[in-house]
Amino acid sequence: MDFTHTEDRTMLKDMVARFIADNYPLEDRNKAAEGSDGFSRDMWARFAELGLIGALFSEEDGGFGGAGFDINVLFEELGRGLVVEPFIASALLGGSVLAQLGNDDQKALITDVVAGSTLLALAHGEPDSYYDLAHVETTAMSDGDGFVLNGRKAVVLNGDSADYLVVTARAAGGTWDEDGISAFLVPAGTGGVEIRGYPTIDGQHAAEIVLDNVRLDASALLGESGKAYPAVEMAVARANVALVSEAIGLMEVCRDMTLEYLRTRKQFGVPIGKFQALQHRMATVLTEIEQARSAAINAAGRLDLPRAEREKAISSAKALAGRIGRLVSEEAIQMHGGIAMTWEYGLAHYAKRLIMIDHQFGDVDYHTARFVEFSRQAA
Amino acid sequence: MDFTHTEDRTMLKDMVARFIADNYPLEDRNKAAEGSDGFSRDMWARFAELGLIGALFSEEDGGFGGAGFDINVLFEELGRGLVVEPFIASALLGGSVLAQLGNDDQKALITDVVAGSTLLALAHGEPDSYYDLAHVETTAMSDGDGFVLNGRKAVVLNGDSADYLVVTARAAGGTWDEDGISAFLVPAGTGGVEIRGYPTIDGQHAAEIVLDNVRLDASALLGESGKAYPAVEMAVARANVALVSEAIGLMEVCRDMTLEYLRTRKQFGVPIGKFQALQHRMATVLTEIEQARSAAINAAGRLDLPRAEREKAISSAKALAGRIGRLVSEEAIQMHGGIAMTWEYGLAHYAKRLIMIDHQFGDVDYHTARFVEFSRQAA
Amino acid sequence: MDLNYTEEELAFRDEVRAFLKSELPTSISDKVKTGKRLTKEDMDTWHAILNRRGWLAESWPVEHGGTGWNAVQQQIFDDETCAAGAPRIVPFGLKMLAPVLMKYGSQEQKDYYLPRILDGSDWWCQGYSEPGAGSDLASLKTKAVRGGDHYIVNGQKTWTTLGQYANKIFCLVRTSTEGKPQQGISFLLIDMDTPGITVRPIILLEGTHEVNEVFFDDVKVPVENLVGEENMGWTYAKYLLTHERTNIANVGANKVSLAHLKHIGRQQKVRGRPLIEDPVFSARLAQIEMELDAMATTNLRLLSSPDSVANAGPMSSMLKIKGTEIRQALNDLTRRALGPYAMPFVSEALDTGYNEEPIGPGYAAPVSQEYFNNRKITIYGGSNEIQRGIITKMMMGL
Amino acid sequence: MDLNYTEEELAFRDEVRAFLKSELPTSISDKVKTGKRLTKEDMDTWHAILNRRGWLAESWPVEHGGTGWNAVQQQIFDDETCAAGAPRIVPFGLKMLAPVLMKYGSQEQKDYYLPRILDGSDWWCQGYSEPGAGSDLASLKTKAVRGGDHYIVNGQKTWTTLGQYANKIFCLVRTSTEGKPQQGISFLLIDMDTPGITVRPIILLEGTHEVNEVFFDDVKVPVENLVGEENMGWTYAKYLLTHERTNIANVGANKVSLAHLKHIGRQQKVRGRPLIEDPVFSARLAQIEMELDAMATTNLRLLSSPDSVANAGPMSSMLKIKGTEIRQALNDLTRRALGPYAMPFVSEALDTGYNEEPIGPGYAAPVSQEYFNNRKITIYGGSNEIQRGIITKMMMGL
Repeated sequence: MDFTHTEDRTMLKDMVARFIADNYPLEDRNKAAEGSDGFSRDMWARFAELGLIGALFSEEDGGFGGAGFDINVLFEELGRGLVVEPFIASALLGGSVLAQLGNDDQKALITDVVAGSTLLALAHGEPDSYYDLAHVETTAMSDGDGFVLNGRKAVVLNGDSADYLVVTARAAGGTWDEDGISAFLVPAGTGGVEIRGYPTIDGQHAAEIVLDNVRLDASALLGESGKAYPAVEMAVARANVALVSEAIGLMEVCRDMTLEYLRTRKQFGVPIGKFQALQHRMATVLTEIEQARSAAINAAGRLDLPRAEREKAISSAKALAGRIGRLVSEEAIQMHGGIAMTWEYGLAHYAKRLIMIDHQFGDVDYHTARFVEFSRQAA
Repeated sequence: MDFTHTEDRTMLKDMVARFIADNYPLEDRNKAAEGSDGFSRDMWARFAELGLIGALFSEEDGGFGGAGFDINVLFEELGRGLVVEPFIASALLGGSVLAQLGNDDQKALITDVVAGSTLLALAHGEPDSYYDLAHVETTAMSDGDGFVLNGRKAVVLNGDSADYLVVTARAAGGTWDEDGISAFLVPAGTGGVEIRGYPTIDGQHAAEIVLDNVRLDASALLGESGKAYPAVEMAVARANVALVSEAIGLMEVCRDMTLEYLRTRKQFGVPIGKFQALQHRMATVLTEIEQARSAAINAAGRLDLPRAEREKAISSAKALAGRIGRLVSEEAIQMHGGIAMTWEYGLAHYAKRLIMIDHQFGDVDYHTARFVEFSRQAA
Repeated sequence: MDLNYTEEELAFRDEVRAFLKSELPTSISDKVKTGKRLTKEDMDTWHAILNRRGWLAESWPVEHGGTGWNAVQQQIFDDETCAAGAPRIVPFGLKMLAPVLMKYGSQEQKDYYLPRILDGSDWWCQGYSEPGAGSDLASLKTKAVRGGDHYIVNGQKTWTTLGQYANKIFCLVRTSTEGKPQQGISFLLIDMDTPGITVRPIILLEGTHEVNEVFFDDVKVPVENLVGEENMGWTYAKYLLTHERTNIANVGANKVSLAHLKHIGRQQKVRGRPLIEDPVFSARLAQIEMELDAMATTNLRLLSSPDSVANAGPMSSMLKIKGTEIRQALNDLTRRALGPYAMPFVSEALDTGYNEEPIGPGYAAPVSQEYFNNRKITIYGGSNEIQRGIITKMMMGL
Repeated sequence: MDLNYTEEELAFRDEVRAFLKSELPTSISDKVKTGKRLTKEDMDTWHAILNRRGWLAESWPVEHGGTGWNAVQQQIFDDETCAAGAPRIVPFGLKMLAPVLMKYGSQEQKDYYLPRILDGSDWWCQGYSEPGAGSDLASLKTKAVRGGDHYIVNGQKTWTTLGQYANKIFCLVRTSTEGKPQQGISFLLIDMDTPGITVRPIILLEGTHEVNEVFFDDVKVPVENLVGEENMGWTYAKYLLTHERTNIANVGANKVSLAHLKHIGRQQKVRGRPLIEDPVFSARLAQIEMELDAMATTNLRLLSSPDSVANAGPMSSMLKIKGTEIRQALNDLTRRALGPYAMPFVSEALDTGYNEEPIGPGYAAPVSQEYFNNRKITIYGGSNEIQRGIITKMMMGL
């Protein structure tokens, strides 16, 4: 066991932290979030130049990182910066599925993804799937050499700006079967693909996607027909490591803003940080953040273990991030009082993102139940 | 709607409060609890004289009360006094089943129960029944004119001092069926009845009872064969009104002792009640006690409504009493610090009883699930 | 004690229901039920309808045009109006200023202002908080200096809810700096049209305009607009804070919110089964319902209690805490019930006249913004921390 | 970062397991596993076995006879000893007095006392708390007055755990009343056999004798028993409080407690099915397990951190809080898992030699008393309130 980061990761962390501190003020972030893509393409290009997208892919896939702790280190800093660029959608969701399932021709695209010139998104969740990863009703029917896709995809992260969609569809099996799910690489402009983008409350973008008799060549299929589920689950596991790590960064900002406010804001003639009730609640907040951080480390460090151990760690981290993210954001707002309720003050943007992380790939209760399920499998 | 007590009940309340304040010091209570019966027979006779047992029976059954609010008012005061005498076992559990199911001959016994000269207990729960009221494995086989009982009864409140046991046993149906349960009036000395009494951690007494080929006359059957469940459920509902009301009294004592301690105990040169963290937690305790009180009122006031409405109110009150009882006792101990951990200081005896109420007839989670079940029935 | 409605109470409930059925415009109640934003006209319309029926001022005494209802009737009215989707009545004039005027105002002030509150001539807003004085109201700095027959007011108020619609504001202002900070505060009524007043919107975290800053720059206020005595404003403000007990727990609104959550729980599916059948979700829902049921009784106990004045302070603080905590628990669980569809936020979808297909289920659009917006309820009106302080201080005598 | 054990760590674990298998008497581990009370002999026996193997002083430096283990090794040892049912080592000499002596004691004190701690010649108890000074240690009143080559000690200590077995006590005493209350405290080592010392049992809420009051009536203590400098005792006591980080979270014990709860959850049946399959129960259990898993990593992070001294204060306070809260949550859920069988309490059933049939399942007897007894863990060793104060003060710089 070893609880220190490698020198490379420490350097990555410092570099990202410095870049964001110097180039990513909250006002610019909010402006980008309100733009038509929901992020800044210019900033995305700069992130790519810095190698941050490549840090999320392994060397054999054309990157120079890609391990759990690479995700962990990078996303803590992205969280501190409240970064809206599509790291998760393009590199971790779309990119991970592509890297796992794609043949050499298909994987050639990763070079452009790492360069930032091509954007991916994973069109997997559906209107009725809630958080259930195996729930796929969209169908993929064989049609000569190719396929025809029909169905709907819901809340597809950055689905409105992707050049390619990685689309899952059922080739066989029942609605909730893990087996029988296929994945396809679909250019966004393909006929029959209707994409309706919209903002989310935390300043991201997502899309509802209708697939209406979408005809695809055989070359669109990623991996074996009906065997895509494990790759999707792994991609989501990686995205969850990113989300829980991002949550740590967000919590740290909420914590620091609140500590600063408690130190400086006066009420009844003294800094409100002198009030013991607030002190004790703040101590709880600080303690819980360390719990969330440890759970994120566990998830990052267990990403390569066998499935049940990996997924237990993922669910544990996501459940804790959900519970503690809510605690931290609600307490930060409450201890600030009214000022935290305003758009201008800034804290709320972190709080909104922190709360919404609970809605990506499963909330506290979902992951608690999932932890129980995998505990049984592991036992 | 009316939220004031009748004059009669206000008088009852005052009278009991005064009697207990004058005659029921904690040391005597603890001494009685450590005695062989787990209570004082002398005190029981005095309670009977005061009419307190009769207050728990309706006029037609030989008492002069028996409504939900009679139970509510009386048990709040019994709770404040940490009274260990067998009101619940004899009057509310055994007594209620007897009053509901007994024929005139059988019900004649109630006069002695009200007079305090005869003690009843309800032998219903079993080693594997957890809190499930319909779980009865003990069997009642017809045997000529009479019956033969076989089985085990668990944690029978005051089962070791009862003159008569009201015993439930299955005449028909499967282990968890409400239908098919019979009730019998069994003198404690009946052959084949083996009673092992023991103390409980909160100073009560209970017993494990083995029924080994217990032969009973036809006259022992209470009501119709296999139809006792509704009467048991009602008796337990009444006992639960008593328990949640007793819990209010217990909480009030914990509250008062803690408020007094916060006012007088000094740390760092000031009364610890000046520490805001403790103030805010105490405010939560006080607020929650009012919630528990309201839930107890709702349970008492809805005791005569149709089953689903009655049981929802009972489960709601019991769940709240469980949750809040734990909060109050744990916070009272924590805010006191070490002194509360001692036998001598007294608080712990209230806390122990308050926590153990959660183990009588269902804890927070059991009653929450039960509330959901009856909500579905009511919908 | 009797928890059942009497015949008279049932008859009253029927009367309220009939009134709502015939008088509450569905154009308004539809908006309320679907979480859309109300316009000023919507609010004015409903105010006028209630006033016409004489049911606007439920907690006022009859002599001032109030209903004279007892606690149970008020709760019935609250339950029924909430369930029917009636808008919340804007409380600043009716429930906050009016009780102060009735107790401390001059006869002229009562005669002039109370009818104007009822008939909607005046839309009042509240000028208590300042940037440096939120929960710590006593440290307020907005100054009123007496000069002949008027005061000159300078300073800034903030968190002025719906101030953009108001033509009047009641303010706490500092008229003296001597003594304790609580002394030297006065209670002034100010016309929003007076020269020197500027209203600036504060945009809240979900992007809405609901509260404002109000700036006072040499604003001239006639001395007859002083309520009660000079430097006694703290007493009047505190009277309101500890004695305004009508529906502080928002029982009716909480009941509707619970019913709505149950509706959503029945619609949302998890692996093909209604979410409401999930044991953990149903347990969470039941916990809130049990708390709410208890709180409703606590509320009626308080309002019916003959010795209520003695208990008003701590008990109404308890109800404020519990009512807001229950509401936030409902908002949180509702948000969570939506799963991924809690994320989309098309703000225009909440405005009158938006006709596009909703993103996800029709009930999804307002849920997350309500969750975030309602973080305010434990902050304003005396934060829950302030309420906890009141409770312990009164109960412990420290 | 690497969360996997190295080959060396795995080999060490095997070594510990083999040692426990051959050396830990089952007569002792059976008692620990079934929650029975240990005798003084049991504790002495295990102490001696560990000392013989050189594994008693895991956190001591090698030069004093410690193991020199790193953080991971200490955690492995903790996990394995707990899992095997080894008794907790009485910490007062080994973990509390020894670090103070090593840092502040004279060479003579180190040479004399440290070996006696290892070989069991001395059983130390702690004389910190007083009736008027619990969490507020600085207000202690027990006085030591210098007279020639000795101090005369008068006063009273309380909450002296296992004082009935001790032959030595280390005490904080007041040697001066000048300056702040923290000044003027000294750290004294006292022989329990000295005339004038009386030990009186305090019976705890479940009826057990575990702590004591210790009275000092003109007790003569040689000046060479003073640790460090006179009036500097507060510094030494604080050093201990904020720097004693070994296993403050009790990770190993918590893991065993969790495993035991799971075992009970599989045995207990609800409507014929194991309780552990109930969705609400299993969710509660999972929540605790997830917290514990995170805390175990927090613990190793702290112990492995090179800048650990800077973080020791707040981080070890966090671990104290979390470790005790997790333990209490386990105790609570275990109690609840028993249903009605949480009530019976036959105290004798926990003593060596009780042979009657248990009431209810065999694992039931100690559960409720452990729940009540462990209310103490958030009170003693610096209450969790004190820990929260430390955390915010250090993090906020206020």
